[in-house]
Amino acid sequence: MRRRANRGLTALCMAILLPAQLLAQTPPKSAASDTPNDAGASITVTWPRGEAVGGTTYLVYVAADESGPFHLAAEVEAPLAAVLADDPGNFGRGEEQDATHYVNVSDYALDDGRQSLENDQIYYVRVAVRTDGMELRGAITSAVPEANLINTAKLNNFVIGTALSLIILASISLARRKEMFIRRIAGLEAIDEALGRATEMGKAVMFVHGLREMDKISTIAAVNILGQVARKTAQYDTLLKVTSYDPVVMSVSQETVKEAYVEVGRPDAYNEDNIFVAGTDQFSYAAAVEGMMVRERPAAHIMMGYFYAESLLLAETGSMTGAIQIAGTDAFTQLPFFVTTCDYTLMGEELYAASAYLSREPRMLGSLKGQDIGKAFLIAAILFGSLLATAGWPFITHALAAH
Amino acid sequence: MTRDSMLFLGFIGIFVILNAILLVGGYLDMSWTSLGVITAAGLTVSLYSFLYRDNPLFKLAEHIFVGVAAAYIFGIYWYQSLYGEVVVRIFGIGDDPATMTQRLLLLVPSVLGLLILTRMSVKIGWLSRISFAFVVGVGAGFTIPRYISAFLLSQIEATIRPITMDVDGLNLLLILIGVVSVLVYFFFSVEHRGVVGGISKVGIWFLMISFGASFGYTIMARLSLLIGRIRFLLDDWLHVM
Amino acid sequence: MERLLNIDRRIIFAFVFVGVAVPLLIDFSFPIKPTEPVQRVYDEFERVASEDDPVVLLAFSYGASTVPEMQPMSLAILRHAFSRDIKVVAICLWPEAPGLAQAALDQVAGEYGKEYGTDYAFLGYKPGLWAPIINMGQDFHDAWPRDTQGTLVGDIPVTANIRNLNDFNLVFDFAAGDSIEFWWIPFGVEKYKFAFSGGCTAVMAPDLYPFLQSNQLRGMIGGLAGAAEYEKLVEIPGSATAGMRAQSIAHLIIVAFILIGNAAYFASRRRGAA
Amino acid sequence: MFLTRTLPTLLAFAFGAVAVLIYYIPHGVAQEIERELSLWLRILYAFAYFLGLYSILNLHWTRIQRRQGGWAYSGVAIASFLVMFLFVVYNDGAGPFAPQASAGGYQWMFTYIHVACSSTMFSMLAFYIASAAYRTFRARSSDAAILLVAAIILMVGRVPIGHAISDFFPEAVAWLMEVPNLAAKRGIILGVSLGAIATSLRIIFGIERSYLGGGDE
Repeated sequence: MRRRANRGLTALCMAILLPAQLLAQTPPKSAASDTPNDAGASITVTWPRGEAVGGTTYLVYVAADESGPFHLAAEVEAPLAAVLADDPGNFGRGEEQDATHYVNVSDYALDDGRQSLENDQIYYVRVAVRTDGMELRGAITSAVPEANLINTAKLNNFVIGTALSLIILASISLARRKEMFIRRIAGLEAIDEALGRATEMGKAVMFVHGLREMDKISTIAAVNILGQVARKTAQYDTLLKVTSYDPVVMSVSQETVKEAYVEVGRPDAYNEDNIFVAGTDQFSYAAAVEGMMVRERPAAHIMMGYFYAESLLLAETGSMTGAIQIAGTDAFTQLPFFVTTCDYTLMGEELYAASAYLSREPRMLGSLKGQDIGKAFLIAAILFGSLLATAGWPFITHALAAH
Repeated sequence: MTRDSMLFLGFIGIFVILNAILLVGGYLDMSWTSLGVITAAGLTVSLYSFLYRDNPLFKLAEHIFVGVAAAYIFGIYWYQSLYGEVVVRIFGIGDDPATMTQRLLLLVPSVLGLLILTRMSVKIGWLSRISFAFVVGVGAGFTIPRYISAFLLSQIEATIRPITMDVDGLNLLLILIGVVSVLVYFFFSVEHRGVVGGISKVGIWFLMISFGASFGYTIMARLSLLIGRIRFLLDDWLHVM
Repeated sequence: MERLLNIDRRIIFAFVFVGVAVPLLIDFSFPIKPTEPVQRVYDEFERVASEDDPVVLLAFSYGASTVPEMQPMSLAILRHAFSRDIKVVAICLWPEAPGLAQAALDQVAGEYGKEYGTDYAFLGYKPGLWAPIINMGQDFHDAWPRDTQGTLVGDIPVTANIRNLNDFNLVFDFAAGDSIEFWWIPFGVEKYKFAFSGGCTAVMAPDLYPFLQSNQLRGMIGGLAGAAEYEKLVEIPGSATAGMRAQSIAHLIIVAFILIGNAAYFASRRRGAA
Repeated sequence: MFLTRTLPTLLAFAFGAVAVLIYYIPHGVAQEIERELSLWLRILYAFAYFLGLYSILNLHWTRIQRRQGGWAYSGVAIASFLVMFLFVVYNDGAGPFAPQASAGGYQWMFTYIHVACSSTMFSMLAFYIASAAYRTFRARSSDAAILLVAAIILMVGRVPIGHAISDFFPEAVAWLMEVPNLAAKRGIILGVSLGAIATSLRIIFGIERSYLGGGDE
């Protein structure tokens, strides 16, 4: 919308400043170059913007030899012809970009089909303008298509990625040397309390994984919390059952629980069969876990990870059994149900913070700190960006554009 | 006999009688389709019996479903991926046009895939770590730049627009306040007291409205599913609609 | 009052059942007004219809569990596409989807006399969550070498000239999980910049509004209500439209439950305070 | 130790770093690598499915062997698996080494058992949601009150009856969704993606190794 308005404005200025009629009737002064930021086999042809009148057409001809023959590669009606400013990622923004038409040429017409351009070969280009059937051809220019090694349109992405990496890695290495502050997360004590109650009652604790795979942050946080839970159940000699949906998550959980039991000197109490995949389909998983909740009546359900629609089934059935329920998920669509059916709920990133808080692991703490710094930058960018954009200087908006 | 087992028998009796009426009345016939409808109706009602309480019928239906689902998905993976793509390509079955290079390259994920299966063994299970290193490493690598672009850059770009003195501008300002205050709520480096506490409180309000929206929408979704099942029972099975 | 709060949940269940079943049996209707996100999907398909030799990619990313919500949407979209002579390439990103997609395609292709191969193609399922999306963005034939019948995609007229995702006039995902938000947008739209719209379960709909505003998602149909609105736009009332009767009444019942429950709660709290 | 821990970590770093870098390189070779990696990834996922299948069959088989409570149901699960498996392999007469048939017993079982059970399980949530709404959805605090009001407006305004009652409802829904809901969801996405980026970094740099099983050695 804005872009169109801009272009309209520029066209208006041009109409006043330039003798547009003249432009339309003289052959366009074209230039050609390799198309930036691409895999090659394409050249970009530019020429000054003319008056956007109907009936005027630009024609781009390409030849492999300076003496021809020239083949038609592109044909655009003047009002529809793109200007460089339409692609700010590759060509930038500005008055000059607004006043220059361009077309990317990757092939040209032959009698029988189309011929693609090839890398590292010189091509000759001439742009013609056709008005009322009369065609005026401009001078010949040339360009060599190349495969590019770096995408400059992604520069802002690269800079932010590098900066974030450095901040997070630096925070982690800092966290290894000194204690880092994290605000208290209400509800974490509930896990200890629940394990304590299960021990008193001599009943099991059930740890329910979400549905996501092992490389997901929520699953990793869940496994970290599981490690803590397992250390406690090993010490208290309480039965721990772990249900998972993903086989990889199951294997990782088995090793995590085993290590926890070995760590507190109770390898004998570890039983691999208590950690299993309960279902390979979302609802067969939910049904199996529900069935176990109703049949085995654990004293506590700890549901951690990423959940989908099964959350309500699990939480509602779970609350019917009277068990203490603690949930943690970054699945925000499911949070309303956990919030209304569980004794404690860790919302979104609180799940990660809790896993860091519990484990006091420098990598988790440092990472959280790094993300906090990232968030501070985002907040600053949003506030200053809006302020400047409102004042008419949208350069932060432009610098943060995704191309 | 307990009350529950009487209910159970009564339920089965009614189900049999209903189907008999439907068959005699000509609403259902002895085709595979009609048999399917009766099976599906039986399973549907059996699963709904869980609403009364957990019972053998529910467990039966549940376990039938578990088995069928596992084998169904096996079929999909086998025909559409492992056989249909991997085996056919590597062994050049039929009209497969894959070049020798393509076949050799395909051996790499196939071997890595077989290594994943070593996780079933205690002895050589560690071999699967090589495959998981690949899956997790490539996944992480693909994620970083794409999340920066699709989520950080694009979403912030859409937030920082000129704020005008009209309704749209006011809405944009509210979005701005909401985004910032929610970010502050999920800021873990400072205790939520004073100004920060106030801002994070605003963040909670925004979160609660969005949770309310999600709650309402989810209720809508579940009711839609129930409508679908009840339509099946009333229309396809009982033919009363 | 206390008793009202502690009623057996099975009484609530019975209310819900009756509230859904009775409106289905009685014939009446409410006017349906399309909302903006649904209108935007319609406009997208109309745009596609006006282009040369239009072909869309429909990705079925839902399973058996959301059939009552998603199947009416699939049918409405397919009817719109086929009625406007838009060619359709269908894929599945969810392992349970092939049977459902096949049924929808068979039904609507039959209604409009569309021919397999020239008007539409069905390529089945590939595992890997978002990995097939990157694969398709780079090389479509590499990601889906054959259709479900074993025919090479290069030999099927509708897919023969598709090189990558950019060759589709529109990509549309039917999502029951987070395939729109966490698969298509970061791993597809972000890099390849194709036109993208989606339909999703009502559960996912609120999450997608930020992407509608940033135009990373050009239109959205949310749940059965969205499907009913789409049926209204294409003027072919289907099961979604019929379901809106029951949906409306059931919503009122649940709202009433919440109000009664809260009234009882506040009354007992006031008594407790006094 | 090298084979079980160091090698996988090095591989994760190498593959992760390559996957990041090729994003910024438009050169054809880089794009080919990206295509090949995505192809490998989706094929690996197909193999990984068998771990899940093995686990679920093993779970039920173990229950039967040990005569655990409800082991007969596990027998039902295995039996129904085997029946469906036979139909899968039979493939409507074509056998397992052919394209998948789109009809036959396999499709029948899918339509009348799988779809019926799966969507029924899902629809039971409508009942649980109703009871949760009645029994636990209370305006206990100002926060919960906000949630409650938003949910009620949503439920009335998003269905046709809302239009019939008053135009206020659909308009309020549109505003709620497009302004406060959008803002909160956007704040959430920003936080979530920062977290995902941080996790990915930790994996690539070998700081996060939980995917290998076990914590830090």
